[in-house]
Amino acid sequence: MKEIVINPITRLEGHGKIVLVLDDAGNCKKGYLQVPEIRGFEKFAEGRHAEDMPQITSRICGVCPFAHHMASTKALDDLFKVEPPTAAKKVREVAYNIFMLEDHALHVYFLGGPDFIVGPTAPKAERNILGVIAKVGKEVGLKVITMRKKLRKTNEMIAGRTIHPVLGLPGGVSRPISSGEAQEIKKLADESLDFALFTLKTFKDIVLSKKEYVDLITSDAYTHRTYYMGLVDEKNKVNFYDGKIRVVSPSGKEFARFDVHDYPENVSEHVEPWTYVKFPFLKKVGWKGFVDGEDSGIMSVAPLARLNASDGMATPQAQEAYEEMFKTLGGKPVHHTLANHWARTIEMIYAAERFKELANDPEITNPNTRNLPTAVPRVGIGVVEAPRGTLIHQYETDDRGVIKKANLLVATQHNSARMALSVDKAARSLIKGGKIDDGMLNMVEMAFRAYDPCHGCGTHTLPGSMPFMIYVYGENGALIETVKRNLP
Amino acid sequence: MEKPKIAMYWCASCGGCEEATVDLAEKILDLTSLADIVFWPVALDFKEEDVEKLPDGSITASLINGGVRMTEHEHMVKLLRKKSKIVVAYGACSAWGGVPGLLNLYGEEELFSRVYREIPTVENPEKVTPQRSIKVDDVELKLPDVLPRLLPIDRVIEVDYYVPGCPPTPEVTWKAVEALLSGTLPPKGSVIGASEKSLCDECPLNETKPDKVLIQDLKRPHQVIPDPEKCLLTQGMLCLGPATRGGCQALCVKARMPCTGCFGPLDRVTDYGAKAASFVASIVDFQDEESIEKVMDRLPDPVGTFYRYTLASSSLGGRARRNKT
Amino acid sequence: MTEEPRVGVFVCHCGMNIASTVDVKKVVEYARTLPNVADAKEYVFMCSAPGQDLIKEDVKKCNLNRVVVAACSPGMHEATFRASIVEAGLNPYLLEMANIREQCSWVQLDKQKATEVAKDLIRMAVAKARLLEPLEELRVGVEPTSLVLGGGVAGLRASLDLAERGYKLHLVEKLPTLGGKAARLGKLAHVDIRGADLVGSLTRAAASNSNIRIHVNSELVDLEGSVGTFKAKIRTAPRFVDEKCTLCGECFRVCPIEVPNEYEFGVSKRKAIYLPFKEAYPPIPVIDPEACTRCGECVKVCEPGAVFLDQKGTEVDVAAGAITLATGFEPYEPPEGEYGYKRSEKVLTLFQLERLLDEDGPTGGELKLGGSTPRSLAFIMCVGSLGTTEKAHPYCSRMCCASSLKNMLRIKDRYPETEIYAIYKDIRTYGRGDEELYEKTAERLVKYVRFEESPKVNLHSDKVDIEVYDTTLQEDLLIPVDAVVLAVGMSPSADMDKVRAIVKTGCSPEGFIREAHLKLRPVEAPADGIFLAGSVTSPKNIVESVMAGGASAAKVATLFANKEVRIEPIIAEATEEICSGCAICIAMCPYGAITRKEKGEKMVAKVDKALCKACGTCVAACPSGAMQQSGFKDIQVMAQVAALTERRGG
Amino acid sequence: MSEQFEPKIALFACNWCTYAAMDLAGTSRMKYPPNFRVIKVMCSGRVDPQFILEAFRDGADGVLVAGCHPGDCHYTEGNYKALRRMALLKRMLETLGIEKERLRLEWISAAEAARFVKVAHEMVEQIKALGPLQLSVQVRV
Repeated sequence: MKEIVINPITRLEGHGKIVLVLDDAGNCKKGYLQVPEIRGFEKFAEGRHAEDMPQITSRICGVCPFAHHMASTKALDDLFKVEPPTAAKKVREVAYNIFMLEDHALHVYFLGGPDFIVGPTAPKAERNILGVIAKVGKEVGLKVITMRKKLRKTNEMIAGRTIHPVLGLPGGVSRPISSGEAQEIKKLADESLDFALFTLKTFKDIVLSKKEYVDLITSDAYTHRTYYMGLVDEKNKVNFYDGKIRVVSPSGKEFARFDVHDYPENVSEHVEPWTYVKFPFLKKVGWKGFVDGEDSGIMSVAPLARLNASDGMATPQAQEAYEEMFKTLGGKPVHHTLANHWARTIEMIYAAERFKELANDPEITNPNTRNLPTAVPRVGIGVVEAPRGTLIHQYETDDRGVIKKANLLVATQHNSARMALSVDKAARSLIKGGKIDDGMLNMVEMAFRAYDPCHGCGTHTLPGSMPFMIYVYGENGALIETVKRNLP
Repeated sequence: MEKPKIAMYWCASCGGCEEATVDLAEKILDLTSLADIVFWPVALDFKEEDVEKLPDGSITASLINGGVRMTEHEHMVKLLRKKSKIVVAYGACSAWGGVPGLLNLYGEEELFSRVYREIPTVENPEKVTPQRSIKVDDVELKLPDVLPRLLPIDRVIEVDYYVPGCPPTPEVTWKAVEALLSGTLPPKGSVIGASEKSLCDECPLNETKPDKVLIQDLKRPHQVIPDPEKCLLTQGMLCLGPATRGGCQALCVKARMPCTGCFGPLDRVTDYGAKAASFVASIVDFQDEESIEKVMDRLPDPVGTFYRYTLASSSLGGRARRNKT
Repeated sequence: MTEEPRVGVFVCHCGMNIASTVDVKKVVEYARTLPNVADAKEYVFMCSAPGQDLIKEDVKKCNLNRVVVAACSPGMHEATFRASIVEAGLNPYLLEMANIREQCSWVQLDKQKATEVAKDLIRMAVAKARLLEPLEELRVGVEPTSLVLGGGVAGLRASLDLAERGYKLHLVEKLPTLGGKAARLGKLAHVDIRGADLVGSLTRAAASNSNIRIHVNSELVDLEGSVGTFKAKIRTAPRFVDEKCTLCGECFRVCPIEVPNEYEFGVSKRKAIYLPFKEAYPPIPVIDPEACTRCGECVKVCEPGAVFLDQKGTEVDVAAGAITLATGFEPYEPPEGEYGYKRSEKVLTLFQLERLLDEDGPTGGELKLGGSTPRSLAFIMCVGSLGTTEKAHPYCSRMCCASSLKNMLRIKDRYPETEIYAIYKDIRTYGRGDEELYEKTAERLVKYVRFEESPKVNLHSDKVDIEVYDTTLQEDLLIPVDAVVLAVGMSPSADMDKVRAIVKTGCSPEGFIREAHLKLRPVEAPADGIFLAGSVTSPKNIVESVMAGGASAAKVATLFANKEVRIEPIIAEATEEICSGCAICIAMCPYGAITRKEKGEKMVAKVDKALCKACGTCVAACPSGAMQQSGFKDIQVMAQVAALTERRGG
Repeated sequence: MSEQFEPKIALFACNWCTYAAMDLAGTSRMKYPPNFRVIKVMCSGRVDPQFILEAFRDGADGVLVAGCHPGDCHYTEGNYKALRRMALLKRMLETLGIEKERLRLEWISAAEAARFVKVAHEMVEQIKALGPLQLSVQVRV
């Protein structure tokens, strides 16, 4: 028996380390995705001022700080029992949709996208943003870079900073948007929508036009029948900022629809001794190990899951794209992990359209953006849809608003079980007869890069493919061979 | 002539510092034209051994972000030190431990029992916790060791320069890069890219201060709607700008939120939290113990407030740990 | 500081004083092992001539650039050893002392432990000495001219005592006349002269002294600089009448305007053009600009043409080395209705009574209230003092008891039949001769009623009833009298805060000016060059005010005699390259020594070297470390701390 | 160590009061425990909380800050600033795991030699009861 360790040394403290176990025939019999990192935010949150949590928890991730900032801020509204003024809610949602758009764009063009846009078989050196530029043209490439820069600058204007924002306070936001700023925002909103639509078009032209890609997307290696979870509005349309949590079964039936306050009755976390990450699952179905299907509580979140868990998009052009996707991929729910890329571009359109609606809403310049809390704090729960899925913050405090206990259900974590499945399945279906080649390994890697996992963003690599170092060990644990993947 | 070689490496960080460098946007291309980036985990890849192979001191400058949390970090920064002429602590975490340094207030055991047992949603009847090494169907799976305390990198290796911020702004980053490439550098141990003065110097509200800055009350951000035209500190908000290095151009204050100190202390300050606490206590305008204590009661978590980013680099480094004697 | 420190350690036996409990040999050997220590020596008496020579020679021989002397307390011999290293060519501030006698050998018994303490203290001293820097002593020349604010007894005494020592001074009085409150009292206790006459002797002397320049009708409006080099701006309001005036009195006659006469505490009226009182100095009438309607009648009748209705005020800048504050007090003004005050002419204050009993007063000394002389009178004491009412001050006003007793006796002399009640909380006749007054009143059958709960005064058309619980008889009394005298105390003068703001000095909890030290420096303000006379610091009677005036003059003279002020250079300074002008330090300074000055378009803190007293409070508060105190810089103290143990100090 | 624990206590003494009081204790040949290491400052208002944490880091088992009685400060109000800073620092020390008894603020006038001796005995006893601090701290390499 052999053991293969794939160590994505893009970050030594882990964020995904793969161990493949081969039987004597050299077929992969098990693949493990390990997360060997823990930073303990839940612990050191204790003793801190509750109102500081939006800024403290944003430090969990510098790529999606807005997600934690916003979930935390909403938890504070709930904790201090204070309703923000409508203007404040809209300001938050503007910033949040700008963020979703910009973060998705990062993934589509810089991270996951290159696999398709440049092509999985293309030379590694090209499988990055530069490759993308080469493929789609320089002006397009610059368009992407400048678009992203504009979006981030705008969020800096609204939220003080774009990495680790300071906007959120219980009962509102720290500053209103001036009418001057609103003008710029309007302009940007129009550009953003064009950009999002352009992105979908590019994705279609380059990916969906090629049969082999579509086959790849729909291939069994990348398919799991799991539950899907996401936030929906009262019409069961996708919403990033607020709503009820909806869960649909592998067969697409509504399994649960609950307020975030009821999450403890619906979600539990399973612990494995070989990884620091916990595995959330549907409490009412139960933990049945790393298997999919109706009887396994394993669920999935993030773009595809959100689309599966909803009845559509709240904006017209996103809705159109939504219908097209499900039509093409054979109806709801879609179980193909790689369809996340497509779903992501659809969500970009929604984010842009929603952004535009809000940008044209005169309310966003209303100077009244704060209500001061008066209630004695006790417990507060907040939820948002992070780019990488449903994100929940819960705080319990003393009368002075000092955190006694904190619980954070991080988006990527909700996917961790399904990701483990994906890696295991991909490895088992791809690695046979002890033959390991680079292409296979990229396939294995694609299996979980599609989730855009963010265990501290370990897989965000510009080259668009994660460099691997592979060690093949013999039964006795002796190193037999090492394979390097795209090292200079 | 040969281009200078630059390496960038991340320890226990959130990725914000990487995003910050990505936010250099088109400037990244300028950078690549000025220097060879020989090592940048988000961009390129090296395995430890490949770094080993480099001749000692062959890297012009290594920019390291994130604190030292796991054994691998310790090993890696030592290696980079050996291979680099200049080591730069980039960002709050590597300079002073940053926000994750707050875990130094707790022990590892407290952490594990909270995360894997106490949290109500955890369903863990067998009280399983992650193991350094465990056999799963006769394969040994290993997890890296967590150090008892998170350390700023200068507690593990010698650091030549510091770039402050959580994260450093693109402007600060670029200034620092220029300084490194120009070769005209301040004395070892200096901060580069940021200001020599505290934030007030560049804060638009500094001139609104009265002659005497005194406060009768401390207000937490959610307890007050500040007048945006007046210095936040003089309105009783705990703005740490006076104790914090400038360079960010007062981003938070412009968003009407007090400075929380992410640019850290100035050159002559050895313990940021103690210094910040000192100036705040000094301006509490009461002389009798009772009134003073009343004001202090308004701030239940002074440690988390004054040491938000610098606990790991403070005199005590965290909750006092006694030598086993 | 580029040169490598070479520290010499000199350990003193002090005969057996140190050597008997500290193993000096061991200590010296240990000192030699410390970093940067070039040489260590011991001697039986370091402070003796040979001991000092030992140091001087060693400084030269081993070219030492820092010296640590481990001996007695710096209080004893720091100056001595500083002098000797200066002779050896070193800056005096390159000396650090380790106090191993008072704080070690004399307080320890166990020789081994004492030796350990000595070693530690020396290690710490060496650690600090390494980082010592040469400092230059600051000297500021003193302008031998003084500025005295306030022309009452205290101010006059201060001025005369200084002028008689040959120093020039400006005497500034806010009112149009010198004399203050004392000039408006009737016959004084113990001495058989009127207040006006008492003060008159002082004003005449001041007026005829060429060293004194008198500015009446004038105020200090701006002050710059510090001890030795003040620049003061004095504004003089127009008087509208000049010295051509012959005091014929025609103008008073024709002036149609009448207002209450403040110089008589409102018991009489005066015209808009008036002479404050007979003995007023200067003896020139003045026009009250608020009251005057500019009708011009006075101009018409003025033969010598001394009246000028369009006269303007003037401003003059004067240089002064010292300032004496003698701005006095205000009588406590009871709120309307308190004890019936202002509700009836039968209720008057002690000061008003003084005017009525003064032969030169409005009634020529006749005690007449609304035409009739009261047959019975009640003095309510401690009005506005001892917290007797809500508005009352917590303190005792010191002069009201004696003054009331004096007046009771005057009334008894003049109207022996008058029935007098003294309703008091406490009688404090501490002054010389005052106790006799008290006994005399008893002999003259003044009835004493003691209260805790302040009495109630009920006004009736014909009489006044006083309800009071007598704590001696332990019963409620109802005392019907014809009139009530309120023995009001002293309040800080009305424009006290204005003056304090200009001279930048702190106030006591009672609102008077705070002394540098309550007991040891009672006539000096915390800020150098500011001196205090009379009731600016607390209620005082005439004797005490005069004493304070003289004392302050002595202090000013001492300052002037030295010709310059030496400033210990261990003062604070802000490094402009680091200071962000955050202003935290400014409120820390009790001396107003720190200001924010614009440097370019940026602000930085600036310390006035002459004002800084070297407490270092601003340094500990300075959030950026820009502010540092010479001789006690952060790095210097930190080095001393780090050397607590050998862990890092070794 | 076999011998009985002798705590080391850093004493920040105001030049005008406590330092003088200690000299007086000396000239009056009073006796007190050998545990104090004096660092003279001109005023308790000069004592920067940084000094105190540094002292604990560098091996002090306790820190005593001593200044003039309220109202008697040689510099009128430096001691009040010390009072404010110590009040806040004490709270921080508790979170940082250092017993608050290890930091003590006392008002001791120049005349109160006996009072100093009393405080000295008290504090040494308290700290002996608490035992050594002996922090393990990483310093910059």
